[in-house]
Amino acid sequence: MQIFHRSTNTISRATIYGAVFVVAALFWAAAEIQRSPYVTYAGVARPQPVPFSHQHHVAGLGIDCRYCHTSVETSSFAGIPPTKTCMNCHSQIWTNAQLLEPVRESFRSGKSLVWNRVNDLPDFVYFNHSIHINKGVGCNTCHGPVDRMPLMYNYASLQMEWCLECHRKPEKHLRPRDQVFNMRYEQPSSGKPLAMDGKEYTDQIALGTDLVKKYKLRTVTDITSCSTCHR
Amino acid sequence: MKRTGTYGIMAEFDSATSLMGAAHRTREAGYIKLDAYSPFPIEGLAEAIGFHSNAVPLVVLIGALIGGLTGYLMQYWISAITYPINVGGKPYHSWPAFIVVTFEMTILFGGISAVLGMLALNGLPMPYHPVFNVPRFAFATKDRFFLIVFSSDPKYSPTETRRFLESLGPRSISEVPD
Amino acid sequence: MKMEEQNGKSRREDVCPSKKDKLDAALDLETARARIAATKGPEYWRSLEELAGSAEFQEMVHREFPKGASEWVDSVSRRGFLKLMGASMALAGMTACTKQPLEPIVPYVRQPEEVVPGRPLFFATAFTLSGYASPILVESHLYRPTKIEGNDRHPASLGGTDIFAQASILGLYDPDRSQTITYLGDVRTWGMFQEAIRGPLSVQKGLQGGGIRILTPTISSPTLADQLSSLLKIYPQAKWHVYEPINRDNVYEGAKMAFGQPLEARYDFEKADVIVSLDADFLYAGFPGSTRYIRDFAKRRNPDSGNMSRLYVVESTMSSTGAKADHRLPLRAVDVETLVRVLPVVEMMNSNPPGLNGEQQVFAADIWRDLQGHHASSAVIAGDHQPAVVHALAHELNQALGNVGKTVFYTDPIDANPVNQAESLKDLVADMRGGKVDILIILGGNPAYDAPVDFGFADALKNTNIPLRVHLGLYQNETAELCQWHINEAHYLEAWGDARAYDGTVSIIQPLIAPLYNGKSAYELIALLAGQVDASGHDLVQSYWKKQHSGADFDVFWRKSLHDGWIEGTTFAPKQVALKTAGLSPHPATNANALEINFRRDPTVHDGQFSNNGWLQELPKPMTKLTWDNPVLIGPAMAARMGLKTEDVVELELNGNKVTAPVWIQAGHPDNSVTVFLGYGRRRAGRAGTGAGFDMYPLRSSATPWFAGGLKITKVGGTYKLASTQGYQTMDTPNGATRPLVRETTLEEYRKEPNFAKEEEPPKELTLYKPYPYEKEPYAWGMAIDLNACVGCNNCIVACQSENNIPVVGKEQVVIGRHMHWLRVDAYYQGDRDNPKAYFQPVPCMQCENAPCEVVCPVGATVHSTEGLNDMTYNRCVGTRYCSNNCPYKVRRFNFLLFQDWETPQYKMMRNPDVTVRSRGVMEKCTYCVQRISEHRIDSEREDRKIQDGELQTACQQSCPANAIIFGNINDPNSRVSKLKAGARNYSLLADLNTRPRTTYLAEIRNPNPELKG
Amino acid sequence: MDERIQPVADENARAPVIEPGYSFGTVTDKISSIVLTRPTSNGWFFGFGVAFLLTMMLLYAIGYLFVRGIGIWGVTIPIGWGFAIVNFVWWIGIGHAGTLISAILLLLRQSWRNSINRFAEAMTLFAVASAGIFPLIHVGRPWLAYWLFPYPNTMRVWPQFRSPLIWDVFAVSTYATISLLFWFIGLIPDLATLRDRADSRALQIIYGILAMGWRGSARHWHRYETAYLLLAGLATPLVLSVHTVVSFDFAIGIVPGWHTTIFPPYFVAGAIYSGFAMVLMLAIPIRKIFQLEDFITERHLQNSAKVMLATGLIVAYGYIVEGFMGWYSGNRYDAFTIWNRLHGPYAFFYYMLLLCNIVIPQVLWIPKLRSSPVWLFLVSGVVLVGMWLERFIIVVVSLHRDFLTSSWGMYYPTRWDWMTYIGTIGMFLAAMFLFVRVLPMISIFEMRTLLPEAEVKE
Repeated sequence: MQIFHRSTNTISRATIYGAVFVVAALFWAAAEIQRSPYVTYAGVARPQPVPFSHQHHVAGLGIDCRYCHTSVETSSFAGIPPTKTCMNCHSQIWTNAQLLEPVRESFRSGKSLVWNRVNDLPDFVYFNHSIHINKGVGCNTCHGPVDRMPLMYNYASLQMEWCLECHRKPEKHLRPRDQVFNMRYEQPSSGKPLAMDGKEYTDQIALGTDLVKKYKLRTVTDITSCSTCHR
Repeated sequence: MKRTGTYGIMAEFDSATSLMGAAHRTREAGYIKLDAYSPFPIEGLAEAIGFHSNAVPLVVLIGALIGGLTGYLMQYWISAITYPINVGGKPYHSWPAFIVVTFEMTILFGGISAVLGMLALNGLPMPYHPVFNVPRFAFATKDRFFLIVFSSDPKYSPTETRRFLESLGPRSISEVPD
Repeated sequence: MKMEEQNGKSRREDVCPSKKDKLDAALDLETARARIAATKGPEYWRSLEELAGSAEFQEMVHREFPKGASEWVDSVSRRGFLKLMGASMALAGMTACTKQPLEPIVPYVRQPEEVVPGRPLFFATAFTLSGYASPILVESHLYRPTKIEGNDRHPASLGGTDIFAQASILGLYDPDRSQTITYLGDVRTWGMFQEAIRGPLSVQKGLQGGGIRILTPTISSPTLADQLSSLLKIYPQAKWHVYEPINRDNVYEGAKMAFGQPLEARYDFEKADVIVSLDADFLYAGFPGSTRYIRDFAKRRNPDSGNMSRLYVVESTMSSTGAKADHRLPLRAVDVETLVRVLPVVEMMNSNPPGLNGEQQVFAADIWRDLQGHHASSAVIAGDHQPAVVHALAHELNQALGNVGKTVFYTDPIDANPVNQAESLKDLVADMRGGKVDILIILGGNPAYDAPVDFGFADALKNTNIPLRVHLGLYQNETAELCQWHINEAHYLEAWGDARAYDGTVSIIQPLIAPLYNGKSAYELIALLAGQVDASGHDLVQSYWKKQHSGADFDVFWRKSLHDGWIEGTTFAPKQVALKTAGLSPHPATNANALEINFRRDPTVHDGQFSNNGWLQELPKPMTKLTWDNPVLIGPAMAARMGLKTEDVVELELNGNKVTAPVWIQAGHPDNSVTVFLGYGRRRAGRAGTGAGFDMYPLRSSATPWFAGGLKITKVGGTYKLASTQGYQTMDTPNGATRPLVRETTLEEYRKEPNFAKEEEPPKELTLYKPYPYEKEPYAWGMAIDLNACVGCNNCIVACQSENNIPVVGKEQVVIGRHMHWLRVDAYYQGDRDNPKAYFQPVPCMQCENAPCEVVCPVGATVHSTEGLNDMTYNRCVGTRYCSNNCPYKVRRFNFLLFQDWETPQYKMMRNPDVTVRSRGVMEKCTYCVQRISEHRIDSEREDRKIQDGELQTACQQSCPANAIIFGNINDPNSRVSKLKAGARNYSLLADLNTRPRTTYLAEIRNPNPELKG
Repeated sequence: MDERIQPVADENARAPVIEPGYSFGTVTDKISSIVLTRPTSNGWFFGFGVAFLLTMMLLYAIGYLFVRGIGIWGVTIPIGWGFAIVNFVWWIGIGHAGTLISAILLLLRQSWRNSINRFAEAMTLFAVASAGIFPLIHVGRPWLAYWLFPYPNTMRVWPQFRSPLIWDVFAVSTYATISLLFWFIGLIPDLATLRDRADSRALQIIYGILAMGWRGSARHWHRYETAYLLLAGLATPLVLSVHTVVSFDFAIGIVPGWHTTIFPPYFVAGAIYSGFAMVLMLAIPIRKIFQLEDFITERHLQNSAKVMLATGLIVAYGYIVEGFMGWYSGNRYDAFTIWNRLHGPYAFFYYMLLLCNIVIPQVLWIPKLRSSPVWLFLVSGVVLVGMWLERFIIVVVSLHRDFLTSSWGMYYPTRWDWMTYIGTIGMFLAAMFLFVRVLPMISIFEMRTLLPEAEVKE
């Protein structure tokens, strides 16, 4: 006897092929979520006690990164400014701006401001600012256009694949040391060549390859060894 | 298959031997579009109804080759190209260590393509099929043997074919509605 | 607080290996202190609901490697807590979510200019044990002391430390430390205490302080001594008593016998060709000057130098010093005197002197012959636990051999008040019972637990109603229990002070951190008694030295002293002393065949003051490799006679007092004698120490503090599980074969066959594939461990534990074999079990070039770095434990349970921020301190230079007093390690497996007396 | 209907593979009725209940393991692997018999396989499932076990293909997949039979879906047989490879007692040995309970017994070679490992192993016992214990005393080890119970081919 209706033939085949696509879709979705800002916070500004604007201070006032991030050239940790640093100016200007009350309060009471960390690596990753600065990695190579950020957010995903991107091809990102803190630095192009050691560079790879030699970068195998970042 | 009222005419036999004979005689009678149903595989029956080509082995071969290749290349790419790491002083391309996975992948892909290939070529799954409209066909999975001449057969005619099949001494004859 | 902290401090940047820091919430001392304040020791373990609410818990759930770590010892609470933690871990897994929670970041308000976040500072200070100062440098991350190193410029350290100094960092952060002042158990303030004693003191004014008694441990601090003496001027009738269970009464009495005055002997083992130790364990931590002695001794043990010294050891129990001896004689403590007395005449004797058998007599004769041959270049050293007369005899011998002034020097005792401590305490108890005491001030120490049993000190404290009993201490211990007032003492890393090293040199003790619990130091308490209310430790110490060093340049002097870690010109000059040649009356002899019991300080918890230090509790004792316990040691012969097996429980009875404890059969222990260790069986130590081991003080009387005859020992049946980290202590396998793990020979043989240690290593060409070209790399790290220099002091283990955030797992885990030490020191006994040869072999990760562990890791969590390091990536490890199975050296350690403490705020502050804190289910192992390597590599690259040889030291190497561990770049042919590896003695462990270890050993060479036919 | 009773002509007078007196109809009815009869017997419910409870115990043990960590087991340093791996190897080994019977014997045209291959394959599947649990839960961080599979990830890191554990992952998952397909393909025609026999609509639909509309067309049968044969051809090297790979887990290691080239053959032999033991332990009660003595005849028991005897001897040879090599290699570590097995703290288990695996099974030389269900059942039980002990000796006793005497240790399983082990046995049985209830435990269509009337007479 006939148990099934004619249509079941189509249905059954559809389900079988469908299943394949559904599973594939699920995997794709999972991968996307892992890389999405939801997980990485990339591009997401975080709540802060004071809405500090890098745009205003860096682009507007032209303050150098190192004025606040003092240890970036000498230490693993770039350092975030003590309240004192803010008060250097704000004891003079905007002295009664409501926005800055937490800062003044902290200075009065001696209780630290508690910020939310923006570029936050997992605790099993050991990153060292000083060596990256020293090898010619620009601030905005990783931190992005900080001078265009009214509120600070992390520019990159800070995931391992992102780190490896540069550790495997450093020449694609290096710049001369004197350009490291230049927020508006552009990679050399035929339109905008860059001169270094009496040589004209019109493309990044050429420049990068020379910088790799000049700054004595360790080999790619060296800087992709696990213990370079994990201990 | 063009839609006529009937799908074909089916004759029921009660032994493999008689089905076999019937199949041969039907072919000799010049029918080409026919099929036989049995509760277990009968050697030679397929040939008897004029079925020769069988693509399954080829499918399996291709599947197995793809599997093996995928297996080895994946390992080579991972260990020697995308992230070469010194593991216990072994070379990046440690081919002897890659053999096992290559082998397993060959088998896996081969096996899967054997099954899927067979089902696909058989047009399965096909829960609905006209022959099921014949109540007695339920015995095709027990102890009865069936021979069907499709209405799509050029020599097919409701009366002629029926008469011919009756001449084969079947247990019963039934028209299979489409 | 951060400001006032650095006041008057000076740092040691120049020796500072640069360090990286991750600024996190736990770094904010304020927060931490607030957290601590909120949590009381016993009820510290918070309920699940509470914890689940807390931010940390949420963090943990989401975080794969939560912050915080520590050891865990209180099994009960651990169980509860682990379940909870496990749950969170599992949860973290289910979601497999690596999303980071918002993490606060807390800047200074005003950043001290000397601070560079991410780079540690190093401060010089000193750790004291029984008054003797070990000069140290303390690594400080944003004013959190995290690691102790030796003070490489101080003559008493030369960079080395001892286990007690190393472990003291854990003591600082011990959550069980007494955290407040109490009166009859209720919380009080310093102010209230000041109030409380004002009245009684003014009363005492009238009595000239007749009722004031001050009991202190040995004090070498010039400042404190000065304070006390001026206090005694204010109260002329007051008395200052001194007592410590591990005291040097015998030393001083012996000196009095010999020279009529209390003196200390100092030795120069670098100049000594022949050393005779009369039961002196001078190569182990706790022996005054041991750190320096080890260095000097090791220098002369290099067979290639051509003038290797020879060590004779006569000892009453197996010690690490005995293990290094060229000739060792196990001898009951009581017979040592006889042996010394007969030395000069032994060759003329034709019959055995009483107490010595033929073999022992021959041994004596050999010693004497050898000593005769080395006039003015030998040294005879007597152990602190040998009676005074033995010390006197030793002095006589050294005099006769012309060693004085050459290898032996006499100086004033560093003890500011070198009275006979037993007598001193006895008087005090007499006064207490006589009702003469109105105010009893106990400055540290724990007499209620460790006073001689016959004094009944605890009983006196309890039952004679002394109106005012004050106890100052780090813990609410057995003594605090019996005093109305307890004042929580400031840890030495929290307070100002000063102390003398074994050579008299004074070190200023400067605090590394403001007192976590607002503890008070002895200085401040004494100052209060002397009427200086609220005098700060800093001012007290400084003003004293102002007196010593008046002058305009005081600030310079002060800063320099702090910076260097010692005060110029305070070293004791050797004294010219005349020997009183009066015949020395023999020590009252116990009957020769009576069963002897020896009382020794425990190798790791000392007299009991370190009972609650998990690192020391779990540190394997050098000879038994036992942790967490103190069994009775007996010799194999005696064990056989009595039918005793290790772990059998026995009852010890000594003049009426009884103690039951398990036995441990110790190869090399003298027959007819047992050894017990003090310092265990604490009732109020804390979650680590309480209840561990067995209290032996009840057997110890003032008459026989170190050894006694007439012990009765009976088997009471039953057994007691002991936790040894080394199950099998010989290289002989039960099937009669021997494995060449420690390669050893005599100096003579070595000269004949220098390459004896080189096992047939498979040739490098013997391979199917091209080996990795390490020689092309700028660096290839390697290590050489000199088995001749190593004296098994275990210092490296603690240093490693401290540097690498290694947890403590607790006894029941050690029993199953789950201890976590990355670096272990194997002890092997070979030959005659009654007097075996003993060897030490430190075993870190071998960093094999053909690492068997790496090949089998399915996820590549352990792979090779280009510099030849066997990297271990904890966060990639899934925990198959295959690597450990396949590691022939078994140096890998696995977090079977959650061994780390994520919660205790104190421990968060202690952690080394440069090393990942490992979670449950993760494999871990020695990495040659890869964090230090990267820091140095980065610094050197920034300065565009190569890492200099010797600039980069692993933690174990840095703290090794013997310089037995040498680490460096083997690609540089001139590095020390390359030179050593090129030497004849160099061999690799299990070389036949072709693992090509980067860590290799220098074979051990003994220097027995060629004439000696024994 | 009238049935022409005639005895099956059996080539050389051995016991028949199917007793005389059966027709297509009776065979079909007898086997399918086992599945289709309602209501289900209380005996079944009781047996399934017990097995189910054990499965719950397994879940509890695993749950607690995830909460507390691997430390609740007896594993330690140096014995990093304990019960988990022992059980894993044991179960995987048992699985092998199924594939062997259905694939290898098919290739060898052993018609007698037709009546036992179905539930032997089911047994394989369930054994592999039980085995598969252990590698997953024995890792320190089971929630990360998926890192063993190569999948693109944000860390850009991949598995390490030199590790035998990765080989395991591929071998075992391939094995599981292929066994499942093979089993299912074999089921399709019988599912069709059930579809057409089932009286309730629900069953018709369920079996109908599973049968995929099988209608026994000659064309289909033709392709079907080719595919089935090819699958068998692929499964044969596969089954040999699987236990070879499992043996690599040890052979690749340098631990004395592991590092030996004889492992692959002697692991495979051992696997088949224990596999057939399990088949018999299942077949004997089943044929009794469901009165299938006519289909699973003395012949089947005899043949299985002979296979066990043969593989048992191969295993014995393996032990001998191990001992000989230990001595002959002159390697001090290997020599000691052998000594340690014979005299060490675990010597008792080694002697038990010799007794169970070598001495006792020799009774199978006696034809009488070989055909006695009771004896076979007992001997099979003994062999299963013996093979478990063999893995225990290999894993634990090799590890507990390796190179450095200083790091020797002892292994003591905890109650959690036992609960997990027994739990998997429960899970295995529960699955078996369900199987015999809802699926034909004997391949109906293959039984039909054994009947005399199946022969086409020209």
